[in-house]
Amino acid sequence: MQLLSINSLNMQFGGLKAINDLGFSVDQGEIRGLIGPNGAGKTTLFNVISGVYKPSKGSITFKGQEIGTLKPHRTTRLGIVRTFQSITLFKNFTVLKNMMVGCHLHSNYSYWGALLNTAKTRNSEKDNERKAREILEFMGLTGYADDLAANLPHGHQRALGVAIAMAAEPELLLLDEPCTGMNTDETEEMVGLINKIRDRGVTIMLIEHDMKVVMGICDKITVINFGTKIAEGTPAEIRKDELVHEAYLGSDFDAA
Amino acid sequence: MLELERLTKLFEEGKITRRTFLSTASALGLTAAISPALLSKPAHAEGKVIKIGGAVPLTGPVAYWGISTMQGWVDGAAVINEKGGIDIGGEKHMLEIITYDTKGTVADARAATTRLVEQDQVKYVFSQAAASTIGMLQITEPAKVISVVACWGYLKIYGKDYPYHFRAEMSDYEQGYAYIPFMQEHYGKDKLKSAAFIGPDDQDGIDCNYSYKRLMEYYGIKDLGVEYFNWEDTDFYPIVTKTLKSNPDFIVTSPSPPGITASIVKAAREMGYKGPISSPAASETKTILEVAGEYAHDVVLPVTCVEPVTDSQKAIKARFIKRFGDFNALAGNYSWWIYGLVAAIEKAGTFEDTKAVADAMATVVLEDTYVGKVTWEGQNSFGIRRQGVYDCYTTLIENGKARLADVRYPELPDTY
Amino acid sequence: MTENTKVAAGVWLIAIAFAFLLPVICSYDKYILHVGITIAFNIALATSMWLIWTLGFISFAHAGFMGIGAYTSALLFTGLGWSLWVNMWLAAAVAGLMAFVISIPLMRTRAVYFFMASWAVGEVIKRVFAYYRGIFGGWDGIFNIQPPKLVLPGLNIDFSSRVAYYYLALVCCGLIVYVIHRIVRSRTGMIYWSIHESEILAQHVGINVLKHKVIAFSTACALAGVTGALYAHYHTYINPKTFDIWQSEFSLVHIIVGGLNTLNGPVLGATLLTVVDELLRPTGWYRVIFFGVVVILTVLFLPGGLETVPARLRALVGKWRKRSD
Amino acid sequence: MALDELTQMTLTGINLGLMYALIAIGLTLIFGIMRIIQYAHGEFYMLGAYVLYYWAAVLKLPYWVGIIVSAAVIFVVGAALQLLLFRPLHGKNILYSLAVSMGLIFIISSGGLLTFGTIVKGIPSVVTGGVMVFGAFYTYERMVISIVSAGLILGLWYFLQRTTTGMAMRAVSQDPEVSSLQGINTRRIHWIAFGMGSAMAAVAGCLMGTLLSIVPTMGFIATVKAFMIVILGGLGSVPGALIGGLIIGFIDSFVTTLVSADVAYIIGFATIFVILAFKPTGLFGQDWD
Repeated sequence: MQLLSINSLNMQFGGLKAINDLGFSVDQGEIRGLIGPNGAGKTTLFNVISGVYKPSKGSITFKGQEIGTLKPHRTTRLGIVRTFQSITLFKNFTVLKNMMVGCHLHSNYSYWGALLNTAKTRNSEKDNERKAREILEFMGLTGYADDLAANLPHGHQRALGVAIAMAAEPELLLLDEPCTGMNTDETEEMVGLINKIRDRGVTIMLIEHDMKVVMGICDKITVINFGTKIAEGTPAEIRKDELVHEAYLGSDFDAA
Repeated sequence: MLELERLTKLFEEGKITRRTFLSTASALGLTAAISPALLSKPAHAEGKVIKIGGAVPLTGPVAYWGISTMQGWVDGAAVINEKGGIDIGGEKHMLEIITYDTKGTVADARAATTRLVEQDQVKYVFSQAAASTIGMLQITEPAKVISVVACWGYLKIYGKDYPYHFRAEMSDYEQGYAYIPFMQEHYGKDKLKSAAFIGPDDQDGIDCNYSYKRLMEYYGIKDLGVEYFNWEDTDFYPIVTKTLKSNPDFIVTSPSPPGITASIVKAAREMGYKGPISSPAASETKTILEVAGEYAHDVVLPVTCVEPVTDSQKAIKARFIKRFGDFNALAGNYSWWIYGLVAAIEKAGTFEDTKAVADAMATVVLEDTYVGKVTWEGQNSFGIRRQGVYDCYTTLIENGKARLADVRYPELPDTY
Repeated sequence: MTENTKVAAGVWLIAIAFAFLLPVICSYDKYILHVGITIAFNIALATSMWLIWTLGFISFAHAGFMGIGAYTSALLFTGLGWSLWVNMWLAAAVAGLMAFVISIPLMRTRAVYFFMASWAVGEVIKRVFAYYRGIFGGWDGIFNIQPPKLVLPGLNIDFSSRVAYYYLALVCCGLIVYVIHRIVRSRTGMIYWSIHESEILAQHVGINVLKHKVIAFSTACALAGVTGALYAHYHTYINPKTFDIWQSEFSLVHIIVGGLNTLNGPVLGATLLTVVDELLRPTGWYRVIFFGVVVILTVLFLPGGLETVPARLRALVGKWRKRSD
Repeated sequence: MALDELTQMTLTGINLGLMYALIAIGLTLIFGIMRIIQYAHGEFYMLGAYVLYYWAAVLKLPYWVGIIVSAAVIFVVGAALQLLLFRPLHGKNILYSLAVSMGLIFIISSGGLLTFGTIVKGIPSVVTGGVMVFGAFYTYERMVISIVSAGLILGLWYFLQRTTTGMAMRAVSQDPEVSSLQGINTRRIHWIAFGMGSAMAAVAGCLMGTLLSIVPTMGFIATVKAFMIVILGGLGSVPGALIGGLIIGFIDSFVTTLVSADVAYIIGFATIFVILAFKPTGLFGQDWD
């Protein structure tokens, strides 16, 4: 079943075409890799899907609903949650609090309730904390719950970024280079986590430069260059694709 | 430039850490900033002391006026104390001046006055400018404290209900009865048939325009309207262009400080305007001559006595320069206030009964002050003789030179 | 409750008790009560400004909204004779509503641009009061805004008495601080700070940032409006200059010197600086220079403001102990 | 509307606009490169005018040399303040730099009133006379001031486009991280830019001070104008500051002459508000956090 489908999408900044007539779709439950050389338009695509930018032309549908014009908080509400290429956390919050902000979306909350601290609010707060701890447990971060996010080691900060996204209960999780700057062990852990997340029934779209990771966990890979799709297929198919090799000029691609 | 590079380098190499440099500098600065606060407490004189409080703007845009006001009181008190103080019923009393800053705002004036009246227990206060006066009157009148101020506005609001309130400085209105007759004599009545007004866009400008309109009506001069400028205005070309469209015979600008008066004069002359321009609030010639240069011509400055003529004026100027380092005509204009109050206290024979002092005040006449003869007038206008009226020294600037052109006591109408 | 919050609560209790006993302690000295009232106004203004800061920005229009509250209350009193008891709420409503309307275009701007746009809003508010003489009295302002009276069976308080107004200001200021405390401690406060920390991440976990910004801004401005109403009925006279950019700037100084991270900061800053300002009143220009020096020193050497002093001292003592061991 | 009046308004507008632009360009330069709000910018405008006053009116030294001296002195003062006060705040929330510059306003303007006195002063003009242009009198003084302002703006533009330091400045303004990776000494660029921006304000202060009069409180008004212009044109944009300056100059000139000063002020702010509502980063500004 198609979860997300992108049709003849265009994104233009001034004279620059960052995304040019792009189209593909993602099925429910898969891990989809999104690769391409630097500046190919991958992160821009995430920005358009999650609602940071409004597309210049074309459509994006999620579960059959057009989401091209929605703002980030609306797409998140629908179930599309993303992470960021550079580590983006609530750095001066504790890890637990980071998670609680993440959980906020799907908990009971009203301004007046919060102000008056009603019984309902207190219950909701308890639920929220429980949920937050659950996800921390799931992500293997329980031991850090009371630490400041800024004080975590790099790998755990990345993991926390994903954990916050998980707290918002995504159906489609967009991961923007989750393994950047990680050592081999950390990368392995992250790959394990991504698989675990998929097992929970979350569909994943993944931008990643580490070809080992991409080839290892993706069900299907979409390759884009200059904002256009140049290839799509299983990792094995992509490995053989002429166009892809050309685009990468044989660089890091062969290493995988 | 090289020095700077070197300094930078020292910083960057950590030879001078910014922290040490800054902390030393700031410690010095802080000490310098606070020490005058601690040292400025006046030594208490022996014997009985009458405290007089000032709630004047010492900071903010009207500080110039506030400081000039304060100087008159400080100087006067010193002179009187040197002579042994004032005599009340055979007993000598010393004067002590306490001054607080109002920043020229209403709320601060209220705080300063409350402190004077409640904590320092003063019975007499002085103030300067409309905002400080308004803040002050809410405290002084209920407490029966006499206030002597320079304030030209809010005439309708503070009427008979404010019996302890005295306005020592002549406003535009009283001055008009001296300088307009002078101008009519000097330039000829036929040459001054119409006038236009330029003033700041605030309450002071509006009040002065009100005075101006009443004067024009009294003298039968056609009023061609008013233009208000913003204190934020930097160039007066637009305002002056607009004023000149109506072709006035002369222009009144008030209350415009010297710099703005000069800019208006310069702009008007550059555009070819030939008539006289009077500025009742400037009270200063140096800036006008500096800024307007050759364009400074036919500028009429009432109540401006820059160069003393009489002996007592010369003495005041010399004293001020010795005491404060400088002297301006404005401070001269304000220098008689304390003598007016002291005369009233001596006349009343008490300083505790402010009602008696207020009654005595209205009858005080001073003969030889910096502004010549001083009386209190305004029985019909205010219900009490509240307004100080004195000889108006009018300075005239012609061809880039200033001279004292006229001295006369305002020819007030009977209804005043 | 940790040790620190216990200490903080203790300090707060002592401070509140002191504030309530102040009239007796100072034996009803009117000047000290006046300073007390001024402190209450400054605290209310600084804390409500700080509420906006919890979302990561500072509004220079804050004193302008205080002005809107003050003028609303003043005009209702002079025009219709309504007393402060009613006007206070209407002042909050009008200030909040104006803030709501203005915030919709205003919130499109971010960071520095927001700051500057709010500054323009503040100037325009002041100018509008000055320009429409017929309604707002122009630069002349509005006179004779009387303090209210409270007539209940068996109780008759005239708030033109300084002590009575002191308690009124104290209670209202206390309520404003308490409301802000509640907001900040609740989920709402957490969301606000999360926007402060990272607006983009907050958006992507489904928080409607614009909505929260608008609500927080309007709430803070409504509280400033109440402060304005109290100000007007205390001073009995208001004019546009009272609510200009400098008023906002002084509140900002209070916050920065007091501390930006918790509600203690603005309360501490507003209290201490108001007292210091009063002490320096006889010194003229040095008073302003002192303010400048204090602000710069705080920013450079005490980032986080006075509220961080206890923690710093503790750290220092700890270090010293370690060395002496 | 008569031709002479139109000419008068246009000339005044250009004159004011260029002078405003000169103040604002300094501010926008500082912002673009350091990303701080220099709220005390106008104080350098005031200090610059006083340096010229003491040079030309008190010491009676040559006027034009005085302007250069004033620019040099304020350059040093600005650069020193940057090194001492603003450098430690680099990269922190803009609120801190705002607070420091607010502190500077308090200190410099009050210190100015203590040192220079509260009395308004004037710098004697060196250029007198004028010509009639389409029925409007145009003084040589204003002409010279306009030419000098325009010349300085052009000079700055040339400096930014053609010299190594200038190009480094533009690089830092566009992307501080990348440019520091490319070997540009951003710290050096910071103090140079701060000094230059302040020096430009100082020159504007000299010119305006000669045309009008000087008083220690004049700085804040310049800050107000410069801020209006910089928001209008977009922070960090030099052409934006020039165009913004001319817009505000023309509003001041035309609206004040035809309607009133009040309305000019309100229209000025309303214009800013409307532009920001539709283009939240000003006319030519980039988006920054």
